[in-house]
Amino acid sequence: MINVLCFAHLKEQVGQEQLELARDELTVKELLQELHEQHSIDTDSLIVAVNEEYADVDDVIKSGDTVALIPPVSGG
Amino acid sequence: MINVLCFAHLKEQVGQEQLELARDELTVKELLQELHEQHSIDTDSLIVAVNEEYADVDDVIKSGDTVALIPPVSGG
Amino acid sequence: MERLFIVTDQPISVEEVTKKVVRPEAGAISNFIGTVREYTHGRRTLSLTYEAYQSMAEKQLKRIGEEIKEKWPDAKTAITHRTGDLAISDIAVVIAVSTPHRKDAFRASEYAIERIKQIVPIWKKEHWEDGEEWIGNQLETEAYPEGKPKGEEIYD
Amino acid sequence: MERLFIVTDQPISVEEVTKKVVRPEAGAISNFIGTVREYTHGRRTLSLTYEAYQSMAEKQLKRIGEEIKEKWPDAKTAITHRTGDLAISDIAVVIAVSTPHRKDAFRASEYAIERIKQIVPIWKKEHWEDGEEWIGNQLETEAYPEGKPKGEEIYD
Repeated sequence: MINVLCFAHLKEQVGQEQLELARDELTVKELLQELHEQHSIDTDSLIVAVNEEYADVDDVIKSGDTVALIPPVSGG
Repeated sequence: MINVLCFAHLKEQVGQEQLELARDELTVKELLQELHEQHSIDTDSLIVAVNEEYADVDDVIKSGDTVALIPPVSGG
Repeated sequence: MERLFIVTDQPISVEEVTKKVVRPEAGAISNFIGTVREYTHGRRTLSLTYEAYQSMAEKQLKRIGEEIKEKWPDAKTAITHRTGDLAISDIAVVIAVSTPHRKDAFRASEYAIERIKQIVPIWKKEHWEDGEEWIGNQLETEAYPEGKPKGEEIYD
Repeated sequence: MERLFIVTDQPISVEEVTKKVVRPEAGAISNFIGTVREYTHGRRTLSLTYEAYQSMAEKQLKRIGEEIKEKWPDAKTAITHRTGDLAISDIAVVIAVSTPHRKDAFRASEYAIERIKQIVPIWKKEHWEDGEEWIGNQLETEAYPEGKPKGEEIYD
């Protein structure tokens, strides 16, 4: 099981802070495809963080990892 | 009578905060010459302020004006 | 251990953040303080809401401090960013950088705010008279600077 | 009427100076804080004494604020400089400039401290382990920048 954290407009769009994916292992790219298909999330401008570090498209996510969907930031 | 304010090392050198010159009118240049002769003040790097504004060498100082000798500043 | 990089929902004290970087070796401190501006491009903002991925945001702030240390080895940096609902003129972020000499302090402080807007997972929602919206990518540029994945380019 | 340009023998509060420039039109504040540094060119400073021609110094600080207003019309500036005896790490000067956007705030704040070192009649006496001296012309340049008479050149 992989937990995916949502922030900002994504949280509002998805309607919850967290999504659960019943998968043991997948790449960042596969994760985004799945989110797009299952939750209609526009993944075009998203960046993925795995365990609080920005991840590459080919990085592998495993069950138990903390994944976060990061829309373009606007702090400061 | 013209009062001349001294600051920083000048105040210590002259031994007082204020000098009095028994003059009714003179230029900045003349003032500096007089200070050099009478009080051994090194006027090379001094700037003169008259009534709290930096003055030019040919500006005329009159009795009642507030004159200040400004060594290179070092605030900040 | 003093915490130099903080994301908090409490009001920020400029004095408190500044004190963290005061030290005998430093002669200069440059603060940057971000406050909520009322008008942007002629549109009136009523209030802002900041949301953060707090644990990661604090890590990223710390990273910025490390980047500054690499570029300006004599610098010490402290940053606090606020989250939650903010009114006009409220303080959103305080950066403090101390250095021996002043030029480095200015440069490093400016570097810090630029980097915050690039790599720290904090989002701003603007509330206007006629609506509200989450703001993304304030830099108004498509390409992401280094140190952060490239967004769509990377995942295409 | 709030006093924006002050020379005082009392400790300076960063918060207090900063508050003077907070306003709805501003989104950015850049502070510069000058603190007493312990070592300069390897020589240990024990303490400093600042002396000012107070009335004229406040006028000159105000003038710097006006210069900033000319260069950055949307800026608001406040400056407080301290006089008297200061220990290591004590605050000698606090500058606060607020602007709508951050770049101007940094530029104007840096401009202010450069100008203070040029045209404001305040002098620093350094106290070392083996002596003391009034410091002149920290910029270590012979020629004086514009806005101030040219020193020896003018009077030769």
